[in-house]
Amino acid sequence: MSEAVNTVADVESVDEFRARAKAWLAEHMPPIDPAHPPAAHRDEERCWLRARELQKQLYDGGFAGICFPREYGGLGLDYAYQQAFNDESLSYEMPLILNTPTFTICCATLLDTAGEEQKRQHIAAALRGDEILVQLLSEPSGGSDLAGVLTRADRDGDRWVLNGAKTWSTSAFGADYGLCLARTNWDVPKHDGLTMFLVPIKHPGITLRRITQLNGSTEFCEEFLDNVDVGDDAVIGEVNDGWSVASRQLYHERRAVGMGSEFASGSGSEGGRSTPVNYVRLAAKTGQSDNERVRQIAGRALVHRAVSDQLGAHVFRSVNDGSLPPAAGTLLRLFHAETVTLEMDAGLAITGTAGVVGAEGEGLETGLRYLSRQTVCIGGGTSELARNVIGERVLNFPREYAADRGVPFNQVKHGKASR
Amino acid sequence: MSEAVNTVADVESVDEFRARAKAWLAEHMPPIDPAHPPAAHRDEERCWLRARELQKQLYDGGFAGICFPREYGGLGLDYAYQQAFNDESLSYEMPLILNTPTFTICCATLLDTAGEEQKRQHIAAALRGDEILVQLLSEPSGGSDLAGVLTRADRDGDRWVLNGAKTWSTSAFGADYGLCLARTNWDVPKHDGLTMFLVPIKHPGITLRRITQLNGSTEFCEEFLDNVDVGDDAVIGEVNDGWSVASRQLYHERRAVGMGSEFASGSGSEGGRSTPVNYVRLAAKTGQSDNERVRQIAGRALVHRAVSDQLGAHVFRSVNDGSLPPAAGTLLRLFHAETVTLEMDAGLAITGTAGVVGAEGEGLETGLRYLSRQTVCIGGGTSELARNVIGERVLNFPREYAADRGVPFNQVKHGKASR
Amino acid sequence: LVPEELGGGSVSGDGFADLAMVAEQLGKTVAPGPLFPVSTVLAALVDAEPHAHAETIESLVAGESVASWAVYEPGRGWAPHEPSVTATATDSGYRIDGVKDRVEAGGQSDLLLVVARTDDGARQFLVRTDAPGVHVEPQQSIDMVKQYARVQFDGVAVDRGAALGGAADLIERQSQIAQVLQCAEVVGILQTVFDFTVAWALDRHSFGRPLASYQALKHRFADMKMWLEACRATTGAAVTAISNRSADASLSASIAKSYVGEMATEIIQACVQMHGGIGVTWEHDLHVYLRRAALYRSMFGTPEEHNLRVYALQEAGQQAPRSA
Amino acid sequence: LVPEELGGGSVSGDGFADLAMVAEQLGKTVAPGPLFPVSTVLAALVDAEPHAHAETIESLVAGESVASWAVYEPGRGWAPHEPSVTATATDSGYRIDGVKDRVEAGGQSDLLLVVARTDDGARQFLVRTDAPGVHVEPQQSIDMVKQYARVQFDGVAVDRGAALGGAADLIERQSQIAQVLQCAEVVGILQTVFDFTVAWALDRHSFGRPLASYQALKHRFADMKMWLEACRATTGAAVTAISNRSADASLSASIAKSYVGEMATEIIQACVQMHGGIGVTWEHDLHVYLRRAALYRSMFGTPEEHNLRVYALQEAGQQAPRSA
Repeated sequence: MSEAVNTVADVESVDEFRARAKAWLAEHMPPIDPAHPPAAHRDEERCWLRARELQKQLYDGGFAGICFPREYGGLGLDYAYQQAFNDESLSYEMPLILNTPTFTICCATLLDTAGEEQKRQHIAAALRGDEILVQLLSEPSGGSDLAGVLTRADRDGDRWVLNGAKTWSTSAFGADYGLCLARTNWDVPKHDGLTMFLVPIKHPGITLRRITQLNGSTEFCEEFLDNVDVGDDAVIGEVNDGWSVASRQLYHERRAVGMGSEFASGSGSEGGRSTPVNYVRLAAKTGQSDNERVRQIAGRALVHRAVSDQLGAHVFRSVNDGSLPPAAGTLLRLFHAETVTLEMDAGLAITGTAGVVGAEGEGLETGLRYLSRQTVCIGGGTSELARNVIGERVLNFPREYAADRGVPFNQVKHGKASR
Repeated sequence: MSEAVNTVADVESVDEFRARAKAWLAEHMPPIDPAHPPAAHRDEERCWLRARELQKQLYDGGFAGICFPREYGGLGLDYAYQQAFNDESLSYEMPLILNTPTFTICCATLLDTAGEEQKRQHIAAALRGDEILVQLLSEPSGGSDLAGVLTRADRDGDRWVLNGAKTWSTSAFGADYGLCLARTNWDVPKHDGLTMFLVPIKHPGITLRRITQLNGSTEFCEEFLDNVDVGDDAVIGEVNDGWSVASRQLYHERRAVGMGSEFASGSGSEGGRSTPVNYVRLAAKTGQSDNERVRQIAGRALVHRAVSDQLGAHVFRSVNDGSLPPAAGTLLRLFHAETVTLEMDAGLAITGTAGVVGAEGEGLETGLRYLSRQTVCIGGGTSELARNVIGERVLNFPREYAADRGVPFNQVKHGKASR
Repeated sequence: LVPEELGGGSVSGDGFADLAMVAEQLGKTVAPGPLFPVSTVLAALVDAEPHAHAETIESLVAGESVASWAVYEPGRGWAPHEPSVTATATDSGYRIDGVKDRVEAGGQSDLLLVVARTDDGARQFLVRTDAPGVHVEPQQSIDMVKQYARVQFDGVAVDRGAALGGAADLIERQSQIAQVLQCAEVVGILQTVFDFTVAWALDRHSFGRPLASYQALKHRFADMKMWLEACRATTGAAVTAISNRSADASLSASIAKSYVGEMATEIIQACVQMHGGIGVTWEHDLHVYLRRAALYRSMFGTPEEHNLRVYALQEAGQQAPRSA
Repeated sequence: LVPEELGGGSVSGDGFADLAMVAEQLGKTVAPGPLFPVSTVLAALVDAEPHAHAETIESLVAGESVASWAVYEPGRGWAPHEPSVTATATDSGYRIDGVKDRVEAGGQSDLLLVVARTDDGARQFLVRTDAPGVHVEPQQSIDMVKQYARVQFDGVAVDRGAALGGAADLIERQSQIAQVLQCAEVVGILQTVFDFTVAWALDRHSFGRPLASYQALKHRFADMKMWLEACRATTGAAVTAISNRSADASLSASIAKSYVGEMATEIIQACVQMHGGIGVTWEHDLHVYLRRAALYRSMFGTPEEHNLRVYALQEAGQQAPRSA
């Protein structure tokens, strides 16, 4: 990026860029009310098609990939330009659901680890709105142990043949390619025998199944890989060095959550399911507007909700000025989970019987939400994993004892269910 | 005990025994109001002198050591006799503070592990009210790791010379002998080089210092052992097999807490500091009798308090009928700590500013109590240790990884502070 | 609950304890069926005028007809003694007007025992659901098995025999029974969920170690075990108090309902957490148990409502002149 | 807070932010001294009539005299706008009657700024503690350094110039300052206690492993780190809002006071737990920090009182016509 500043920023200042972006946005992008953004449900195919259209629009206008290098289809500008664009684009419809994982995780990782030809092909395609990328990391047997991959890739002539199962891949049904971690050597410790492949999701060997969550979302998928064959051009990084690539993905993921990423374009809300509870309305609906007990519970929830936002800004600043390490993004992940838990409990306590019997809109929605309370404590790494990360990478406490460290993977113990 | 039943119970039935005890108690022991028992503060010397007097009275009346064997000064009767005596003695002043640790832990352990002569001497003396026994287990460097003892006992001719420090010994200032665990071999793993000694507390080499707790109690002591010499007759069990003896102490301690012990005589309250918070009075004093928020917080505390008692009865029954293992006594330890924590928090929240500025009796006592909240979560093994015990000995989960297992003690790592 | 001459009987000689044990068994499978509503009505009929209602009792015991307790009212919390539905005396009996809701199995019931306000205070009335003026409408709930209904009474005429005697005591006892049968079922649910989650944690490996070997998880399980045994303890104490019709049965029932209500959903959510992603999907049964426990948390008094009752009882006890 | 011409000044150009930084430094040593009471009074004098009170301001800034805010009243919670102490207009000024308590450094103060009820609502009055009719009595507190007093006013006469202008806004701003300076000091306390507890956990070994290697403890520390950063975040946000006199300064101050009040004692108690037995004795300094944090939890509004304020502000915001 510092290179980019020297070659391009001389030409146009941030303010000039901002003015040009503002004019272009007004002319080309659909305006919205930022307080009530249109819902972009990640589990609906039409939302992904819409995002592709909007991205193509940005690309054609010359505002796609502001911080991606020019040789891969971007503008090669500094973060300040992206931030200016984010400010200006707040009141326009943007392809926000492409930010994560396509741009901030997948493309960012390709930039760090892929070959020249792979970058030219895939990053450019993503910036044009032609390709959506996802991660195929987790496995049904795996839980928090991402490197404990059982999906195998075997050499067959000059091809690789992948077999296994992946799960919890967000929006895979709408995607074109997936970064898929597979085991290529079983005789070495678990991190040393992995290779990262970029596999076409539409490959006939891939069967895709949506997972229905209690909150009704079908955003996540499970994929069964049955003799999926790819060539050497699908290998990202080196064979048996796939964990380095996966580590970059995790790094970019934490960074995207914790402090924002220069590869994200637009910073509004995706809208939809995550509307916070309106306690004042809930208290009124259940006839408890004047109940001090209820008001105190709700007030406490509002306080924690506000602190969650304040912590976000604080961590962002602190990571940027170096007073907290990048892993501090995990503090936000954990605080968010704790706050949502507190809010769901508050909602249930306030609503009482109306939360369990009655009609949606009269309180029952609170009880239904409560049923998927743990979603925020599980998704994107469990709260337990988050506490490990904070303990080990923010506080530098000793790492957890791993029984599989240095042990050839084919000698590592698994549960009955995973065999 | 089953032996005892065969030799003695034939002579006198439980009912006959109960009737005789009732008559004797009425004639010889001071009556009390069981709802307001006289406080027996464990940190006051006069209370220990009083306990010795009362114990002597029991012994002279033929009611001491009901379940201890006759050859060591007891009556050799079954637990049913002790329970009958407990019922009858509820409205009389009893030497309750002798129960733990003297009878239920120390004498019970001597019974299991000591030599014939040692039992004849010390159990008998304790039953006569002539000896009070305590445990010298914990060390300033030790925390939860009781076997990590640094106190050393070195052979000098036919004597043993002890040097080191012990701490958190309850009521050592009032005692005559202490069961003191010391290291006699440093070249073997930590459990294998320990020996248990019964040392006279009044030995000139022992310097005793009271520890002042935040709640004002000075019940606990720290002891510095400086060339304390004892003979072979002070060794309980075998040399280098002291951990077996300590394990029996821990077993008896857990049992005494969890399900009551046949070696305890009398079952009333020791009175004194542990009076529960009177929320109704507290709410009235702070002008909040009609505040629903305050009433709910207090009601919840009352519920948990009641469940704590109900859990006690349930665990007692379940350990007796075998549906829970003896280690389940630890459930009570943990529940008690959690309940007291909840009660202290409730008290603080209810009292508000009156809890931090003002006068004792008008709310300030609540704030002062809160300062020593963690006492219940630390004393007698921390809550963390209790969770380990429940996880490993009640649920049979895998044991915690111990870095010192099988390692010669002189190669085990310690913190700087303990070196 | 029901004496032998009326078709009932008991295995252990303690009818309510037997019923609680059945409820605990039901919890293991989150079974459907109107055990609770029928039991609550039976308890009232047997206590009030067993012989006047002998035929109804026999038919309910035999499972030939279904009855339910209509006690909750729209927009109001748990206040069984303060109905707003009215029963107005007429020449031949009473006219009942008003609305009840959250009536379990209301749509499946032949009979409802309705708590209504009369000039003499709250009383209970047996009303047939096919009587003119009774309108039953299903209500949604978070449980997928139990069904609830809103029932409207528009000038429903019942004869004098439909009114049960001993109002306040009866309502109190029915409340205790309804609350504590729920607790017993929840104990069955908790034991089941806890057991299969323990098995999962012992089997499932992460980083070459079983989940159960991680101290943070082991400690969570230790807490859960403690809470589970405490739920069992307080429920057992309440069952005994109700069986014995002890003076503190009402207090015991509130203590159990508050504690079990507070902890049960916590335990199940902790078990969901142990299962990871699969726990928040339709692909695992966990949510079925969670739904039932969350339903029961609130029905027949939330923990907060019972905490307020426990406080009020404590307050009343302290204000009473000290006996002895 | 105080402009340069009155003897004040600021390092960073943001007087309140500087003051908050000083407060945080004080927290590290749980220092004594009347910084807060004096600051709160100064804030009022400077905002009200700086030139009328120039002499008093200079003497306070120079440390030659001590002043404190008399705002709490016996038996009442945090209600700065609703005094029961009265100020009755007289020919020459006002007569003040009533009782204030929990006045910090009341026994050490030369001047008190007294919130009193007049016919025009609440106003504030500068009262000398040596004026006839002022009776100061020390009060006990759980803190071992800070001192508090109960102050009785029996017909205390003050002249017209003792009354400050701009009553409600002024009281509101003083409240914010008092609340958030406490938060800043608590952040300093928390950082200190957390740091030495981390050092202890890394050094102290149990079973041949440092305490810090036990997952259950490591997770507790992770929570503490998160809470600590959140306390820092919310305090920082409130300091900025107060410095800028933002429209949401009052809300921000309540949010910070509630959150810091709730979490600070939890963090310190968790640190006590990490230390084991020594943590609950007089032999370790932990209790000194815990006392201060527990004191501040309640002073100038408990978390519960501020939660109620935050709710009320939210409610008012929703009822206001939506300004789009």
